[in-house]
Amino acid sequence: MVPLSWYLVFAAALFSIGMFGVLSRRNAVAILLGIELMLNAVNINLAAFWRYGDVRLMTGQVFAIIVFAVAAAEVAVGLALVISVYRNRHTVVADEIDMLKW
Amino acid sequence: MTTETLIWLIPLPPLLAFFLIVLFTNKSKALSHTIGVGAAALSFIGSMVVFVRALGVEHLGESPFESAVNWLPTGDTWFRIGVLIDPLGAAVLFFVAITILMIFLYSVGYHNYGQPAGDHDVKGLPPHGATITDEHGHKHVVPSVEPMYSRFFAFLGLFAFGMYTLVVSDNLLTLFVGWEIMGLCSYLLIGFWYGKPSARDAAVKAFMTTRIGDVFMLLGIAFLYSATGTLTFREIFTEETLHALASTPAWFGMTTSGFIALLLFIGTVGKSAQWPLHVWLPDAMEGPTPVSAMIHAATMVSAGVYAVIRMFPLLTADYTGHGLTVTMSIVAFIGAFTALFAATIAVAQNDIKRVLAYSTISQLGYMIAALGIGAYVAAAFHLITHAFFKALLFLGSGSVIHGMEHGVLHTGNHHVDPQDMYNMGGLRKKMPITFWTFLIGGFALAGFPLVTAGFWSKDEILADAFGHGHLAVFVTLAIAAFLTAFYTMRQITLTFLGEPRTEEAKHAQETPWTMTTPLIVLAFFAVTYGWVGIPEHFPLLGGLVPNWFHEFVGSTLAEHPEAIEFNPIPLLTSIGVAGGGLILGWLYYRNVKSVSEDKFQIPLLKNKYYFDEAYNFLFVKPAYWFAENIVYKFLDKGVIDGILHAFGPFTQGTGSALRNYIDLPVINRAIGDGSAEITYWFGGKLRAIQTGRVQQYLMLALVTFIVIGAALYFFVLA
Amino acid sequence: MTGEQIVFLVVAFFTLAAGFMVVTTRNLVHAALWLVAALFGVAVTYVTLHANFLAVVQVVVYIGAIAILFIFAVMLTRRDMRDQGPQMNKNWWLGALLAVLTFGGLYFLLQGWEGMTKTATSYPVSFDAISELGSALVSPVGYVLPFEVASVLLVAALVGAVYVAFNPRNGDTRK
Amino acid sequence: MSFWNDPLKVAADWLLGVFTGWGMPELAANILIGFLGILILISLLMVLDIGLVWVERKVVARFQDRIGPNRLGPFGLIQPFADIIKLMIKEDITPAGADKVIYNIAPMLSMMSVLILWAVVPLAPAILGVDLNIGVLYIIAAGSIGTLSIIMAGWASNNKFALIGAFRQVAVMISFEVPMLATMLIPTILAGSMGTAAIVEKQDIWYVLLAPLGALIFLIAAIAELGRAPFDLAEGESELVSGYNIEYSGMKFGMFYAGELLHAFTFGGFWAILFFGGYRFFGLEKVSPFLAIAVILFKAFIGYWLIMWVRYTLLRIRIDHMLAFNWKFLTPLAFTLIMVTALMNALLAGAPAWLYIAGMFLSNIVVAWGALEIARFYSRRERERIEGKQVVAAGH
Repeated sequence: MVPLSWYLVFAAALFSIGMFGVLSRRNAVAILLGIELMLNAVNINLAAFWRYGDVRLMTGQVFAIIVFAVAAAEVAVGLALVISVYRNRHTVVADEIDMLKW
Repeated sequence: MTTETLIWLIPLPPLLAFFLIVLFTNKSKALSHTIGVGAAALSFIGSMVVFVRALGVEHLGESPFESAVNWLPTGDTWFRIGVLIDPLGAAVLFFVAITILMIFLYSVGYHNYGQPAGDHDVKGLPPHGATITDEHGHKHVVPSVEPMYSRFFAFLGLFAFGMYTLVVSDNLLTLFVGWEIMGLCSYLLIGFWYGKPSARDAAVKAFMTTRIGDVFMLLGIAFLYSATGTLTFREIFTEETLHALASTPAWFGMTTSGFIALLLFIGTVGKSAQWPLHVWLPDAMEGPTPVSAMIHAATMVSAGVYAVIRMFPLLTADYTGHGLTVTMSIVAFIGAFTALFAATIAVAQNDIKRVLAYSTISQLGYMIAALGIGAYVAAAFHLITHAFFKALLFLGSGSVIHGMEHGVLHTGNHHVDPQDMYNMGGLRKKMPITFWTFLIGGFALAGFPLVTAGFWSKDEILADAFGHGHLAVFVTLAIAAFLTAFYTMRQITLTFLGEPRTEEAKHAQETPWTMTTPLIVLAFFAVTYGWVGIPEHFPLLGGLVPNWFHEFVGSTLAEHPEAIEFNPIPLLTSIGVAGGGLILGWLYYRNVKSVSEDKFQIPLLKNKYYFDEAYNFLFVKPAYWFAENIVYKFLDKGVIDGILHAFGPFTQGTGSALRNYIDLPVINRAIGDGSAEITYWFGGKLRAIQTGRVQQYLMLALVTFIVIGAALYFFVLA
Repeated sequence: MTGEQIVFLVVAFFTLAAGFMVVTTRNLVHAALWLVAALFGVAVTYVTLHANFLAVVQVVVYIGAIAILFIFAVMLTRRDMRDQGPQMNKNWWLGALLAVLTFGGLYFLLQGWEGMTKTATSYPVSFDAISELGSALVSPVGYVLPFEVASVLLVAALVGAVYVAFNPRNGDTRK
Repeated sequence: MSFWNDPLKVAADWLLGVFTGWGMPELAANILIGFLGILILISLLMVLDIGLVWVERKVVARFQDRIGPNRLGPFGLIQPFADIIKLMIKEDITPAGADKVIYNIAPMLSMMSVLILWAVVPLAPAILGVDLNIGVLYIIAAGSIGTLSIIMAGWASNNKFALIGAFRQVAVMISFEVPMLATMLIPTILAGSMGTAAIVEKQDIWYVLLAPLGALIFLIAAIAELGRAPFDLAEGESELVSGYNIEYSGMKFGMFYAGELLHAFTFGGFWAILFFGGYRFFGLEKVSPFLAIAVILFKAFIGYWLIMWVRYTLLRIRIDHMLAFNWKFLTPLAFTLIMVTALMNALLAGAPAWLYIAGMFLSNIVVAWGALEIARFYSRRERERIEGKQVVAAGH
């Protein structure tokens, strides 16, 4: 059998990879890609805890589904923002979108 | 629906109509009057249902319809308000409902609904007529619609609410609330045409004069509440309470009950325009002619009398049957005096409405006098019959004026006063319905024997006065009755009989159905209502119809008043003065062709005994002087302004000291600028980390998070 | 090492590799496609956890909608796709350090947790997870409120996305 | 237990005996047998696919008043094989500037997305790839892989026409997935399960009788999903010169083409499964699995033929009209229909069968009628807005 720790470590690794993407990529769309990876890592954890706890308690799956909904909403709004910014500033490089500096 | 619930609901439709019209339907005339008349009709139906149910209850006096709710917490107990319909209330509700509905209906026609808007009518002035061109190209001037039509119905609705509240309330406080609402409406309606200075003055005069009475009434209510701890009628009118009140002496040789009754009575003096507070009522005729006048004749001023009738047990609490008490003497005196006094003035007035106004004062005096001598049922009876025929007369006079205005518009001569009786004459052919109904009303007022309601009620008062031995009152009232018949016949003769004295009178026209219908309805009651109260021992007629009114209204009192013995002297007197007055009036004024031929134009009477002038000199002028010299020049300018002017330099000195020595150096320099400079310095140093790049922010946040997390873990958890 | 473990290791390795490609590939379309691969890996992980519904929804929502949306967005902003400059910002080493630190911290914390080595109980044979999930989502004693909140969130996001991305210059042709 | 009654089991047992006889462990043998089954199913499908090419060409010819392939073999039956040989020996071109890996993966994914659908097609009572209890969702999931393949093909070709075609196709597919999923939920509600096998098992009454409108919406959405006329905007020969597969040639194009045909046939099959009783036909399926397979293939062919009929009869619709039609008409209608169906299903639970059927059928008709009335009202208003109010000329 696969122990729970494998899933957790796997999810933590995926989360860290996604975080690296979020922190390091210049392209705003790529940053959103990283966020998706992080959300998936969370979902793996939720599903794993559901499976390794009492399978009759559906909390893990329910929360995973709500994370799906949140992810969909986040992507829709995020990409709309990226496109809107691109239309006005002709760039999607996160470093160049720095109008809010001092 | 239980009768009690229905009673609660009766006053509400007009109030609702008021708010609906004011808030929403002000723009639409048709909608406004539909709502107004509809509300009045709803209340009318409710009242009639209550009345009919009240008739069906035996011993209604002992177990009336009543219902009360807690209203104000007063320490451990509650002040309760509620509704009460006993026989008196039912009888009053009957005539109030009818007359109010009639007012509403009549107003539709009186304000020329359906006519075009005036050529140069403005809000606040009566309509001046509109020019229309017919299909032949001829121009006509026709009556124009009232510019503030909707507002009028709103006011009437509020008035009706006040009146119904007063009638159905079971305690003095809500009665007083209704009373004051009507006072406000009276003010608003007298000043309805606020563009006219005379109307403005009359409104203020009416409001101020009645306010005097109301203050005393409020005092009486307060005294009563402190003495008994309740304002509910049926709790006051218990044997013990009344006895306790009657046996406690107060000031001026009066008992507590008598003193309270006197205070409450002063309220009535103001509301019912009794001498010496009668001066506002004739001026109130400045309002829209028949309608507000009718409020000031049939319903609202009757409310004053109603209040006294209501408080009758209190008034007579210390009355043993032998010799009037001080309070009752005052009441009787004022009533009788007013009856005679107003009647004499009425003889010399030429304005058709003013004659009726003084006649109203006189008739109200009749009722007050009757109450003063303890004739409870007679007063109530006369109250109701008077309401019917006086409403009829006022509406009739409004109809006459309306017809005359038609003539004025026709000739275009606006200098002719359509209210002056010497400009009329011969109108019976032009306005037959108005004439016949006015004749019925006039005869009822004069007390034309046997057929009119006024005869029976007036006769009962006279019989009571004579029967109980109050001869002075009896004689005074008899003379007043003679004068009443005389000036009534004078009015009828001058207005309707003979030949038209002016061009305008020739072109007068009958008024529309909305105005004549109320006349006919009221004329019916002006004749028939008398028959419900024919004394049982009356020759021939007595016993034909049972004396229902006496039985029914009399049962309101705990002690059932006995019908007095029949005596031919008051009857003959009554017939004599009525007939004599009528015949003399006709004989004399038949031949009078103009004002100069009228021998009764005595300056003293013409000028109402100079009461206005006297009040002006005694109260108004001193008040102006006091306001100008004492309050304004001395108190306001000298004392208060002086203090204020002293404040200025003082404050300025203090202020500049504070500014120079505290504000500028300490607060401004050190605290204000100092904190800003410190913030600025820090900002300059710290802004380097505000790069505007989200990823750097996130990195910073994560670094902080990891550092703090690690520190917490190692130092706290481990 | 059992078959399940081998399958898991293969899938996990594949997923992590795909994830790594997502964050390092220069070409953004490739990155998005690698994301699809990684998401597939996650879907397979769900299957190994007996969460079939989640797996299929993962494919429908993530691959069918979100990944496609990403590819759209990349193509709509394609001027930067040809950007030949560096794909990483100047602080990428700090990001990498932080990622490693995070992973290390998480691993460290997980090591200290006693539930870590827990093994799964055998999956009940006749257990219908989907109808359980369905009733949990709409039952008043279950999660109907979070479910409704999520749907409201989705509607709000939909409206917001349309509003933000709406181009007023050539958008409304009805005028 | 004979081959006639349960062929899969008999074959599997025999193979297991053979393999273990060779000394294989049982687990490995089972896995091998599973792979063999998949291989056989796919091979059969491919053969069927070749047949479909012939069917399609013949049918379109008849619709267009032509004869169609008739030279090679009887009725031109050899023609598709000749086509395949031609495609296979054609030069395999990968355009310069194309993204080679993605360009080559795309046609495979396209074919794959169709083939994996057959995992949940119940061919006969016990003959089913895998009885997923979320079969209906699985269909959508497989469809999204098809979407992915198209956008990969369009983008990797490095061609503007291809990219535009892919964009259009993806927009359409994502949009029409919504009403499709919604109508798929109707059989789910009626059967109480998402599994395809369970839906067929429960279908004592064909669901087309209970949800005729649902069946219609599903068919429309399926045609859009397939990208066939009148919704073939991705190809649009006249505007986009074949759309996303413009750069493909040889067998790569052949895979797209075969995938499309098989996809259409597959959706004909799903239509039959969801609304026409699948393999059930008056008890025939109980006689023999082979008869059941024949029944479902027959039904699938009927659906396929209907799709072809629509394709070769109707004109292409403009993209904005099509998306507006989906979002403003089909999607709300589908959602309304779900709610009405669920409500009626709950209300009529326990009612006699005839009342149940009549109630469901009538509620569908009412919903359809109402939707058409609303659509007519808006279209009339739109027409008046554009053309001005038309005054009906009085007769002279």
